[in-house]
Amino acid sequence: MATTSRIEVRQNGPLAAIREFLAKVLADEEIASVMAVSNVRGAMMPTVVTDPEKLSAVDPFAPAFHLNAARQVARLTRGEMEGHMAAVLRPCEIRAFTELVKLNQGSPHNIVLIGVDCYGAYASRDYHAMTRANGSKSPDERTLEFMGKAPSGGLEDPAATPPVAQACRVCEHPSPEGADIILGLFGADASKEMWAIAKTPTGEGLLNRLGLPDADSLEARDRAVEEMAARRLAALEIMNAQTAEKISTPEKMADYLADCVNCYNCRVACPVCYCKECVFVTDVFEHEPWQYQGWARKKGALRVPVDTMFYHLTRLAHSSTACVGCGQCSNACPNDIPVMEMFRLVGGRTQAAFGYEAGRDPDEPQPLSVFLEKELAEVTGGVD
Amino acid sequence: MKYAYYPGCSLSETAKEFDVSTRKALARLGVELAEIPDWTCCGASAAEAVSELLSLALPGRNLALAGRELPGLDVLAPCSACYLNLLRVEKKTERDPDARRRIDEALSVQNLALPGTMRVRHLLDALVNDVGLPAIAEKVVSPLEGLKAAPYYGCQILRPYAEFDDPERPRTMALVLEALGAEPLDWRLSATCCGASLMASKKEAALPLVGNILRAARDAGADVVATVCPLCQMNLEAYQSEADPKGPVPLTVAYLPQLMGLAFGMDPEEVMFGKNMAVAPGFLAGAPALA
Amino acid sequence: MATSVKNPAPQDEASRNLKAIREMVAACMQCGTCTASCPNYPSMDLAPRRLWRLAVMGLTEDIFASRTFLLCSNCYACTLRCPRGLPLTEAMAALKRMAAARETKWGGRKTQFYRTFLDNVRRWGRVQETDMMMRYFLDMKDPLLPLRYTPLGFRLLRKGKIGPPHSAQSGRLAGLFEKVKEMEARP
Amino acid sequence: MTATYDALVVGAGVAGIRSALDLAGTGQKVALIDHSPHLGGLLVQLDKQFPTDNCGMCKMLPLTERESSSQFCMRKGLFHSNIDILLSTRLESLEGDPGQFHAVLRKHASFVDPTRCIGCGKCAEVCPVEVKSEFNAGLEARGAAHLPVPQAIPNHYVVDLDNCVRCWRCYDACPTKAIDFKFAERESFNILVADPDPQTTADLAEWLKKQKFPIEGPVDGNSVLERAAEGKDVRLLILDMSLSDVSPERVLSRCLELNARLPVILTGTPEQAEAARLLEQGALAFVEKPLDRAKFVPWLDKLYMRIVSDEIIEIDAAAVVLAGGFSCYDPSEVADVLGYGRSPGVVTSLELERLVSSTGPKGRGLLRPDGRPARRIAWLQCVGSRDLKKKADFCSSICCMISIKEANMVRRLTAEQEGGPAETTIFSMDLRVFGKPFQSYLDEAKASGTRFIRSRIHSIIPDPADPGAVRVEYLDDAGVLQVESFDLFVLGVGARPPAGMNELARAAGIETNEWGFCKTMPFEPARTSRLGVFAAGSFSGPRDISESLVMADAAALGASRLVNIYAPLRERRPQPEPEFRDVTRERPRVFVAVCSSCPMVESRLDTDALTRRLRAMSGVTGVALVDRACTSQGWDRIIDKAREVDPNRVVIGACMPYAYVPRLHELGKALNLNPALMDVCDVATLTALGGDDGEGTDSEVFSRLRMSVAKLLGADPRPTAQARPASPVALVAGGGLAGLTAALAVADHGYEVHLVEEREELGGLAMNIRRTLDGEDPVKHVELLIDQAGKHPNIRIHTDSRVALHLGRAGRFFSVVNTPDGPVPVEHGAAVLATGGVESKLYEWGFRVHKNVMTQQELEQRLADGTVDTAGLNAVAMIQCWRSRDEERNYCSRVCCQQAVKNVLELKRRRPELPVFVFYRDIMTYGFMEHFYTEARRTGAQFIRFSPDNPPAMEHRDGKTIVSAFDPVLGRNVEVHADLLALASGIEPADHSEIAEMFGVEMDEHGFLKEAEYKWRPVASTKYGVFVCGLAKGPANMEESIAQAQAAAQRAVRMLHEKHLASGAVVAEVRHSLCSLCGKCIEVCPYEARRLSPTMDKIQVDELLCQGCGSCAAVCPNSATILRGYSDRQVLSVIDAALEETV
Repeated sequence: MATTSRIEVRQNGPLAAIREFLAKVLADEEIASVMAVSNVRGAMMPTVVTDPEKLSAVDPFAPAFHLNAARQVARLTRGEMEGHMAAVLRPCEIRAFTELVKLNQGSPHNIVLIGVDCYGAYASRDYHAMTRANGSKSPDERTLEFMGKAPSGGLEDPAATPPVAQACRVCEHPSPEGADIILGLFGADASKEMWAIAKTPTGEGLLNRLGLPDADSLEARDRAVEEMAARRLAALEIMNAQTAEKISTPEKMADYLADCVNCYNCRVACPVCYCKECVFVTDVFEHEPWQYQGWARKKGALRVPVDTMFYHLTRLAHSSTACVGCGQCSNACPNDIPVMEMFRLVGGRTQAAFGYEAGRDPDEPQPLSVFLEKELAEVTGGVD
Repeated sequence: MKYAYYPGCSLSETAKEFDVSTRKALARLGVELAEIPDWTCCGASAAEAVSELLSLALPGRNLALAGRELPGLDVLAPCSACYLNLLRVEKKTERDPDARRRIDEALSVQNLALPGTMRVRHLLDALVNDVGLPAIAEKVVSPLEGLKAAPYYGCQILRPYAEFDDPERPRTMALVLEALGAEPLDWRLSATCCGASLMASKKEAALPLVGNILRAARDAGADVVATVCPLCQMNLEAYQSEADPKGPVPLTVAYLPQLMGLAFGMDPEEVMFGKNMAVAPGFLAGAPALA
Repeated sequence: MATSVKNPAPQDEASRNLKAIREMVAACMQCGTCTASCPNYPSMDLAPRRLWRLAVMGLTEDIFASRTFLLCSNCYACTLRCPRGLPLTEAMAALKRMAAARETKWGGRKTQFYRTFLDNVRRWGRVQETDMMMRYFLDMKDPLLPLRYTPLGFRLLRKGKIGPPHSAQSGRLAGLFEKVKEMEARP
Repeated sequence: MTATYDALVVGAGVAGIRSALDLAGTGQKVALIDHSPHLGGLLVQLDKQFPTDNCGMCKMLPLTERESSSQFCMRKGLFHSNIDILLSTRLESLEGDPGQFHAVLRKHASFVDPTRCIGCGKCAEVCPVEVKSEFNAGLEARGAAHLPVPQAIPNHYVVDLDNCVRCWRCYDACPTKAIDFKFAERESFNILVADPDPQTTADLAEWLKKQKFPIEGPVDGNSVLERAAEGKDVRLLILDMSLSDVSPERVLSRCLELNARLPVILTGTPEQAEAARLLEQGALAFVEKPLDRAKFVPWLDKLYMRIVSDEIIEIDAAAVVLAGGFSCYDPSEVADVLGYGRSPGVVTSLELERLVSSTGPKGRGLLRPDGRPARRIAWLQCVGSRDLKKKADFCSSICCMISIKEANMVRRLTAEQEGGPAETTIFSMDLRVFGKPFQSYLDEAKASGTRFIRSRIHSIIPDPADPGAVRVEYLDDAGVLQVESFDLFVLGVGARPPAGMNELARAAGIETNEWGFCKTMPFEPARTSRLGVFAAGSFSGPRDISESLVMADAAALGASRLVNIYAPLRERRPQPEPEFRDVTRERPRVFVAVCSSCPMVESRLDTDALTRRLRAMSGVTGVALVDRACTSQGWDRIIDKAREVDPNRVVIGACMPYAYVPRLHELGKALNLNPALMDVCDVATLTALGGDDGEGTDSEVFSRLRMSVAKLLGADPRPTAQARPASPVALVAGGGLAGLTAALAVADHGYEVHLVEEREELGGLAMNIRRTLDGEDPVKHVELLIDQAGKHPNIRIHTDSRVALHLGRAGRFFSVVNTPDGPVPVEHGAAVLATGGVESKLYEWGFRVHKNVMTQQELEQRLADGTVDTAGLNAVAMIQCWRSRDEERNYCSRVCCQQAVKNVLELKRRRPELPVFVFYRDIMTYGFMEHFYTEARRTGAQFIRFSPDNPPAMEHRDGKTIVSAFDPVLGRNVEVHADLLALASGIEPADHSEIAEMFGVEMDEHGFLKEAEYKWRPVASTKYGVFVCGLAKGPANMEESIAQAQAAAQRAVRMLHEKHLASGAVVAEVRHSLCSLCGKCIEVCPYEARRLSPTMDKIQVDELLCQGCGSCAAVCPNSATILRGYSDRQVLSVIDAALEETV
């Protein structure tokens, strides 16, 4: 796309610049609201902002990622809308939203996706510990501190205190490729400038109307993105190898999931788990007392809650083709089960089997909704 | 068993050995041959190329003679071309009364007319269907054991009228050879054309055909190619060095009744092997029956 | 061969004479079985399939300019295999006859062999092969031709397979030949 | 006893099955017989069909009765309560008149009791016989005891007595004593010998001692007569021709008078020629004397087995449908040079189908005879077709497409091989791709790499250089002789009348046509020469599946029309719709009945323990062991026991679930319980398969029964909703030949029909045709139809009218017809669209500019009305495929070649010497029309082939048209100066956009109305309840249009017949409260039964379209979509039950 603009950062720093930029966006006649993470009562949560004044609390660069907002965006766009909403999202949120659009859960028509170059975020637990330990710093200060440390990649070292979340350390998609406009940080000196890069005609139209100065070369950013992706892919490979070993047999997998209490938080946190009501809370799994007795009789000792493994396998079956690797499942687990690791491994392999990549392309049909005669030749032996 | 015998021109000149061996072999089988008196040329393949009526009237004359002089007998012709020419008269007049009328009109200059019914037979037909294989086997005194014989039928006894054998994959001669104790070969060119009279008129067209046949017979391991047609015999025996210059030694080519004679214990000279133009050295001495 | 055929099947005399042959092969569907079955196809200048096409279209001159039909050795393979059941070998013979008639009228030696042969039959009643070949060589007026058959001649002679003519049936067929000629001359 | 049916269908191939289903679907009782021991005819051997390259037979499932059969694959079998299937059965005679036929059937014994056979295969293992397997096209051997096809359900072994060597090993090997050669009954099989020579009797007594046949004799003629008169028990009479006191003829006739079925064997010397006459009079056989013990004894013993085991079945039927199919030409039956039978690398197309099939001969596959992979495969078309020498002056119509399909299959199968897919080459003359989707199929095959060579290979010989391969020579288009080698050479064998055609024709009293196929009547393509007897499928000529099914529907329509006329003569009791008690609020009470007579149950099962364990199951309130559940007494015992327990769920453990399922209805009535709450569980197979010692059988059987119990415990007890009957009215749009035919056919069934025609006159395009190729007068026929329609009490004709509104769904449509007299509302259950096509008129090549240029149809008319005078013509040119089969209209118009041939013949009839030139691409005179093409060629008309990239050029000069084109055979250009040029302009669809939108049906890429499925549902549109036929659906000649119209009428009648538009019990439903509307289920539904509601807030399921396949339920992540009768809970607990016994 042709349009790349420069967002000048003056002495008030990058947050002020981005708020100013979003104010311009909100002022655009087509845009009715801006959705972005804001400081709401001390917590960093997505907000839909219509009052320019309220943009002062917006902080899309905050290293906190309490929920993947794709579900909220989907809900907000499903059905009639007045005007357009500009949503500032992380790459994995955009990719999850793309999946939800394919599943008819949201609509891409009345939304402008503004993706931020994403250095990652802390796991919620770490973020809270940090805020508790460091209460004196303002949220803005914390963000700026993070923006200072992140570009070196040092926060991706597990030894960092704290490092960014495991999911972010293995995220090979730091650049929000599916956005209409990318808020470019990578390779930029955030104290001087950022970039607004239009990726779609919609983005280009909006950006042109904002009247920002043109940017120079984006070479530095391209280089930075490439380096990050390579680094993270390497980390991903190591993680996958380790996970594969951990869940290589049903027995080992049961060990892996031993701490699961069937709270289903991972499912609630998952942006692409889109069912209105999960089958695991429907009558299907309302077992009769005699059934429990029977199972207990058979095994001698029956772990309750039951169906734990079944639950995770089912979720892998249902969602691994759409998994974008945002890591919210692990983030939500009260017992620190590495759910994300399992999904990235299985999801990666299932998606590869169908030549599919979740969130890559809104026009790419989901694997199970199409039937190709020659797919899965390694399973069918190429004979149908 | 008695036939009106039509030897044809070749058998009375260049293919005397065919005539002699046929007569002797059939005599041994108790078959009587009464030569049609005063027979004349059937027109060969030339008459048809000049005059249709002549191509019917020439063989017609011989059938008329047979009908008058040897009434009731089937006409036996060993030569393929003669057989076809005579048979064509039989077939054409069967379904075309006008053809009969025209032939009769032409023959009327010699006070001849076609007989009411005609039955033209080929030597092989008579051997297999009248004499029968058991009767042939019965007369064998020196079985041609171990002799690999490639039956060569040529064309005109098989086509266009498939009277007694499969026109593409004939087998009657193989059966006779088998009855003689020889080992008939199943080879692919047993019913393909040898070039026939093209050898005289367009030699360069006929030579490759002969070459193919000789090579195929050799490849199949033949000790002898058995024929039932003077033209086939001549083409296959007389042009070996020209058609297949690479062929190592002459490949023996012999008339079927000559081989019958040998199996019936006759001396090779009795069936005129001396007239054959391609006899591999040692052929007559090789197989026990031929010793 | 000309590049284009104008008005195939013209109504001239020559092509009218082809009528019988055209009728013989009219049902041809040009499948090519005849050509592929023909042992002499490699020596032919026109594929039989194309020859029949020319006949159907009445292109007489093209047909008689070729020697394809003279190379027919009467093996009947095409007749046997033609899926339409057409009498192709007979049609070849008919072309030979037409050619012979044309040559009798306008000269030419393509069909000389057949004519010499029949002349021999007419003269002797039974074919006298030595006499026939000698005359053929003479008729062909080709000094080199006999040489091609000389070795064979010696071998035949040596084997006692050829000799002077027998005269027993000599002239026996002259009347028949005359009668046939007379009958064929009728309109 | 004589059973009474509405219709008898002879031949249970795909067409017979279709006809039977058609008739059964409109409530008629059908006897479906086939001479072979399996259903499905030729199709059991073919895995894939063109042009979809898959099987697709399941697309016919909507025609079956799903509630009672849980049927899922049509290749496996057929289950319908209105259809009685008799296999190994032949029609022996057919007496009587339409409405009251009396048929005698002979059912050949299989010697295997299907109720006992457990399919273990031990009999086949021990059978020493090796004969060619019919199923694998002779590529594999089978025993006399064998399984006819591997995939049938139920599937029993049979003994083929003709090939049996009487070693009895199978008898000994059968673990369930299912094989019965009637050894014991021999002792009561009295053989009477009437032979003056006492030695005969003595010999027979000696020879047959071992068999213990009671032999009596010698007796003289008078005593035979006495005994016959006394009714003494004689089972077989051996009658010698030398009998002197009474003539053998008299003995025979008298004996047969008294007992028509008495088997009489004649003996005598060969010279006793009168035997032949006696055979005609009813003697069974003639045996030459002296009797040869080695031959006579086995022969007599087999004869005995036939006599006591074969059944003669007599039935009454109102109508008969013959669906005898066709057989494949056997290239070995005549002398041939194609190497078939000599070179193992030469195979028939049927054999190739088997070679590439997963159930093909073991160890073969797509290999050369020497075991190397076949990489070069060629097909030769027209083997046994279009060959006067083989008495086949017809085109088999299907082989071109079959070969293309096989090439596709081969390429797909070998795609992964090193070097990519195998090379595929098809040798043909004309490529007859005349079906609507066929041209694009051919184009695709060309694009995918299959080579097409125009040549008819005459001989195939072993490759001298490579013994595993074969070599061919052919002329290429340039006239150059090519030599090529192939690893496999496939002979595209043509169609021939079915084996036994003469006997069938004689038995059915029908005439055959010149080529031995069934003769049919002009404009009545499904009618045979005998009134009341109809021809379905390929019985009257080779056809592909699509057209065979059309013919099957048309034949069924003919039969049902007849049944309908005679219905008042027959007692027809409508079955009252049963209503069952509502057990929704009851706690589940399961009753389990286990048959204790299944062959192995007693020896291998601890029945007490089983009963105990079952009783211990939660929800099980009663368990009973029942003796011989398959008999009616056994069944009564089940009912009695069940009454005691008063269950609301019933499990029956027995053999053969498919046999019991229909009987559950009975039980349902007796217990006032919905059969959906019952299940039959196969325990017989399990007991048999449990290894030789029966190890593990107990737990296997228990586990299986437990699964059934679990399934029923989770079953949804809610009664299925009752639906309203269909409106008994049909709307037919289009008043041409197809519309009129369809309207009359529906109206004859007693339903009201509204026939809507846009124009002021009925008749359509057919009124422009003067004569058909067969010489019939179409106008007269159409005028007759118009007259009949006008007088028909059930038909309302609206001319100058249009359908203005169309709403609703199958069974309940509402339309408004705008007539000159104002709008007419019509409530109707079905619609038939016969809105026709047009002869395309494209204004190029001088059409409408030069008056000597016209369409073929105009030429026909102008020849008829004299405005073209042949006397003034010097030459006529015709150009075929004018705008057909090109990018723009990529289909063959199929009628134009027929039309051209017709015009050629007419021109030549009038002026034999008139030069006529036809420029063509492929002459599409498929089927018996080939004969007319041969005729046209014979008249001397010249056919000049052109290729689409070098079409004929044209020039107009001095009132003449000069057409020039390259003649590939001549190798040069041909220039024709024609006085008249006829263009084969082809068939184009009428403008259907309005009607398509109105009726909600789709159009295909050419603008014709689209079939729901080209192959299997050829007259169904994409909307349920709306049918298409005639030119509206695609190019067709008149006979084809008529057949399609009748087929469409048949489908409509079936729809109108629905008393309740209920769907099967197993249909999907959506639990809207759980549904996230992701739409995955819509995408995966193969029957297009799902859609998003117009308000966009619900996924809707059309219960009539839904076939219960479960794809939606599988794709739905949270079971918002469920399959009625297969809830998750149910399935999970069934799995649970299955795993219970495992560790």
